[in-house]
Amino acid sequence: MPRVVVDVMLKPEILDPQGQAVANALPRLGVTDVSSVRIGRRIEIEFTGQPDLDRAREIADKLLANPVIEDFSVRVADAGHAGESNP
Amino acid sequence: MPRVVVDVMLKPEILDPQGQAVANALPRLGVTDVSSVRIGRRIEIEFTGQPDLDRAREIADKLLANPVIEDFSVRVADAGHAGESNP
Amino acid sequence: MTARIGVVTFPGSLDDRDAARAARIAGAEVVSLWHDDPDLHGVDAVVLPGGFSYGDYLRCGAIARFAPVMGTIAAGARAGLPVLGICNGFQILCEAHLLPGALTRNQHLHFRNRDQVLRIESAGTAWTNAYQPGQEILIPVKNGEGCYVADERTLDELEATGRVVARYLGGNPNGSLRDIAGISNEAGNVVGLMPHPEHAVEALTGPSLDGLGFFTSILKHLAGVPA
Amino acid sequence: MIERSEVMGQPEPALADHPSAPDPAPVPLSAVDAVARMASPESPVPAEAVPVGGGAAELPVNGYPGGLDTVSNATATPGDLQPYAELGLRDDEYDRIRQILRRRPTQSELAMYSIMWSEHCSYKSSKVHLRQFGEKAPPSDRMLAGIGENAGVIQISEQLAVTFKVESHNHPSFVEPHQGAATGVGGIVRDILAMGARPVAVMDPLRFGAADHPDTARVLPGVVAGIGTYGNSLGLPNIGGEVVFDACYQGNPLVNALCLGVLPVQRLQNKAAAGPGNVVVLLGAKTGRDGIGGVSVLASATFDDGSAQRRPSVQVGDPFMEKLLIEACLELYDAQLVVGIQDLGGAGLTCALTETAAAAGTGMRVWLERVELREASMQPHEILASESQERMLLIVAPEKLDAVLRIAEKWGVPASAIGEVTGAPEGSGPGRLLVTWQGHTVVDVPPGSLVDDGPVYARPMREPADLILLQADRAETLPRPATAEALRETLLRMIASPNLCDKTWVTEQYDRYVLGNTVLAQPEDAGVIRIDERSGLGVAISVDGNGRYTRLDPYHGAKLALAEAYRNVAVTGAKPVAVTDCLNFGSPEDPGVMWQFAEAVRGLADGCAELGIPVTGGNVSFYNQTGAAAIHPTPVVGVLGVLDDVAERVPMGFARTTGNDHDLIFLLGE
Ligand SMILES: Nc1ncnc2c1ncn2[C@@H]1O[C@H](COP(=O)(O)OP(=O)(O)O)[C@@H](O)[C@H]1O
Repeated sequence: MPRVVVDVMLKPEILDPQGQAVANALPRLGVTDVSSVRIGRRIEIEFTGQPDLDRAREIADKLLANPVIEDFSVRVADAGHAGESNP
Repeated sequence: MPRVVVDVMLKPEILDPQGQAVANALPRLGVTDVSSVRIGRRIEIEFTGQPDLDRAREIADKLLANPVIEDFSVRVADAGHAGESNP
Repeated sequence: MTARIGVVTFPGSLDDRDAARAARIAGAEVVSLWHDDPDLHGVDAVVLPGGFSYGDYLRCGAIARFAPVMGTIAAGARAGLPVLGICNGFQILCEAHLLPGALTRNQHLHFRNRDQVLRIESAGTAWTNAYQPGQEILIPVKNGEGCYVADERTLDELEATGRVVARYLGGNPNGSLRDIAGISNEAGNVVGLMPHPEHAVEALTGPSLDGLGFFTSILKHLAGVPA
Repeated sequence: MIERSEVMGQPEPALADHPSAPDPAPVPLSAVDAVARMASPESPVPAEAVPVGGGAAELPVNGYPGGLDTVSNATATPGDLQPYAELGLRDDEYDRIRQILRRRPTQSELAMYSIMWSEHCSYKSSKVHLRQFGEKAPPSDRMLAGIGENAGVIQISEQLAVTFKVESHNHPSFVEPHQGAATGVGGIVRDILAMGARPVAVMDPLRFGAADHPDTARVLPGVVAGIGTYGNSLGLPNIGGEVVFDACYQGNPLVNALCLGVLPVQRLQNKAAAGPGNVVVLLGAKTGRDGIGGVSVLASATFDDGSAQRRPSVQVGDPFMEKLLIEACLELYDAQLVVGIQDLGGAGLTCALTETAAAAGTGMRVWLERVELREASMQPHEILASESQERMLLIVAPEKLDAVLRIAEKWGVPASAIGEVTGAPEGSGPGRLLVTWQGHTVVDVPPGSLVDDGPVYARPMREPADLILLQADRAETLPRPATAEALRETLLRMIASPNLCDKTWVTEQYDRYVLGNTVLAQPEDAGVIRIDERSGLGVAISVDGNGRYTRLDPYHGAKLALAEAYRNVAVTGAKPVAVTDCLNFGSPEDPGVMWQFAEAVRGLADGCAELGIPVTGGNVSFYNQTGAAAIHPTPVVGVLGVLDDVAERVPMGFARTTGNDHDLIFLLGE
């Protein structure tokens, strides 16, 4: 299925308390070599027809990201990536 | 900077109220060719040394994703990707 | 003639009845406005109430901004229609770019409900003229994403032009920059406020009666403006 | 062609326990274990290794196993093995089903019986004891609906009534604290909504393991955030609850949720699917594969590989949809468009269809393909068992259907007519529930057989052997602080104990102000809600329970919980009028637990008789145990009282006075 992925991240200068909370919890798991964690949104859009990057960019700009605090990037999904589960 | 990206998405059979709300709002923006929207988290982990995928996988499993309802995937960031902003 | 205040109900609005009650106690006639109806039914002022419009999914207020009623309200606001956004209403006003900045996740990551002391920093707006500048009031705050952020330049400009309407005192409940609890647009007709004045209008159910001033202010303001 | 790959192809790790999963419920070993089991990379069987009932592509729809099992197929293949034991049914229970149907059940029917005859739905171990609530209850002319309804309804003035009930969501909250607790709130809210009431407040009695145990750090914040998010998003003030820590709840936290609703007396709804010809409407969220963990065993070709295919029983809540559902239902009631209504809870459509039909003695014809699905590949038994949240079943007169669909659309709530109420076959006896799937009959049962004719057990009971020892260790024998210094130490230790410390960290995460009628809330002993703004009429509610007292003496422990809640309500100035309860216990198959249960019920029923107030509804939660170790028996009791004018309420603190006019302090009682 044609799918576009929009990644939305807080701008670097905006504080990310959630990412910070994760980063602060890491030493308790014995992880000491992480310098920063940032948490954003990954949005998968499925189109009925061809995946439309321009359309997706427009949706992202108007709705999915708030330009005051967030940056976004848009790309066509790597085939099969989204369904991929881990482990 | 060495950076690992963890994508966390709800398992396909789990309800995604967020994605649904966004999908329902799209016609208001004049977008009618989207069949589904799923919203997950994108987490960027910066390591002080080499990006460590196994380490990242462990962090994801223990802290970032709830394996009962979510799947995750882990990969090294495309160089320059994360900082890329898109107006 | 009694002032007519419209209270908008979006799907997921929660404090709409409370806002209506407060406006009524202040002496206004209340008109219910519906998200899907662009007609403002001739109201003199609008309250965007608290709640979780559209579930607050994606970002608070992000979807509500596109409701048909918001088109009319945005146009009206730019032409001087008084609009008060409380909590979710404040978030919607920011998303609609009627106010600068954004409201983000509380820094401690929790929803927080407490009785909060505020200082009214600007008594010059349509919604705060019944207060004394510098007056301290006690009203409830309750939000999960009430942390006000904007870039330094915007913050400086808000301060310099007297557009910081209210500030948290005695502890910042969400991490808002410069303890900002509420701001206004340049003209002072549009005000966004995180705490909830509509929950402090009756001795029996609120921590004080201090919230009533926002609603009496708008009546004063409207009385002073020839129709 | 039915696409089956989603059912079969994706092996799921074994599920942990769930109240509506087949009983005897397997109890998760420990926090880490349960979660680890679900996440374990080793456990899933590779997709190719799972037999899919032959090549799925060529399989005829009525192929079996693995394909669609129809009534005619079941009749033609009486000897087919069925996984009834995996679904929690005993041999004799399975035989009863075959007698009732005079054939073996279809897959769908088997799923339905296993759910409806489970402990959770049938109350098969508790029924014989719960009868006392009715038998010993004092007559009450205020009670408009009682035990057996979705929630008890109490009239509080000429025009107004209130309804309230407490329920558990313990097991899901352990597996997925946030969503488990959130959907617990969602479930009790729909019970209240189904009575015709607008939900107006919630409360949350909670029990966790030791405060300093690492798993408590996972469970507690998740549960509190889940309750907060769901309740706050619905606009329901949280007016009280409990937070109790005790190591006995380590593997079994208790998440109970209470909801209060208000209705004009004439808006009272009931669940009977009356009137043949009326339309059956499913309103609310689309149906997905939520919480079908147990019955997914039916999708397996050979039953022993079933566990590999089980799906997690976790449901994700959508409070926004629930809020819309509330507003849509209230508008439907006020426009008098509804004949009957039932919420969809633990047993999904299965429960709603059979209970509504059984309540009216009618039959029902349901076209299952008309149910709106989240995943097109769902099988009939999955649709019938799905526990997708935020759904209600409506019975509607055909000429009102359009108006109903219009209101649903106004609120943006999906609605579809999925069936029709039918009469009795030859005008005599109850009707039958007939369910088809794309033209094939998959269910043909007497609805009452699932609802009322389930098994009932008088389980063996025995006083726990260690009770005498426990009781012998009396408080009087404990050392007492003798000096001022020792007294000071004791006091400081008590103040610092998690069970006595300030609960603001929890209660701050709950909205107490929304709706503008909260007169008293945390940290008061009882919550008080104004019901009528003009007259000041209101109600007070308190929920209380003490597992340690009940462990020492279940009869008096239950009475004490009742007495505490009663006192907490009375001291606000309210007159207590009704009781709801949530009985949290270990396994009923353990005679010691069963004895505790019986004693606690007897105590609560006696206490209610003595105080002159009835139990109007509640919930039983069994199998709260880790291995052989049960939690302390924990009956949680809610008491509701009426205040003619909430302005007269008495708050807890000493009143601030000016000048020398100080209040006097009295101690009442012995
Ligand atoms: N889980 C909870 N949800 C809401 N309110 C709670 C919860 N736990 C405790 N409370 C409230 O906090 C207050 C203090 O609780 P607690 O210390 O248990 O008091 P008490 O011992 O008097 O029952 C009470 O008003 C109680 O209702």
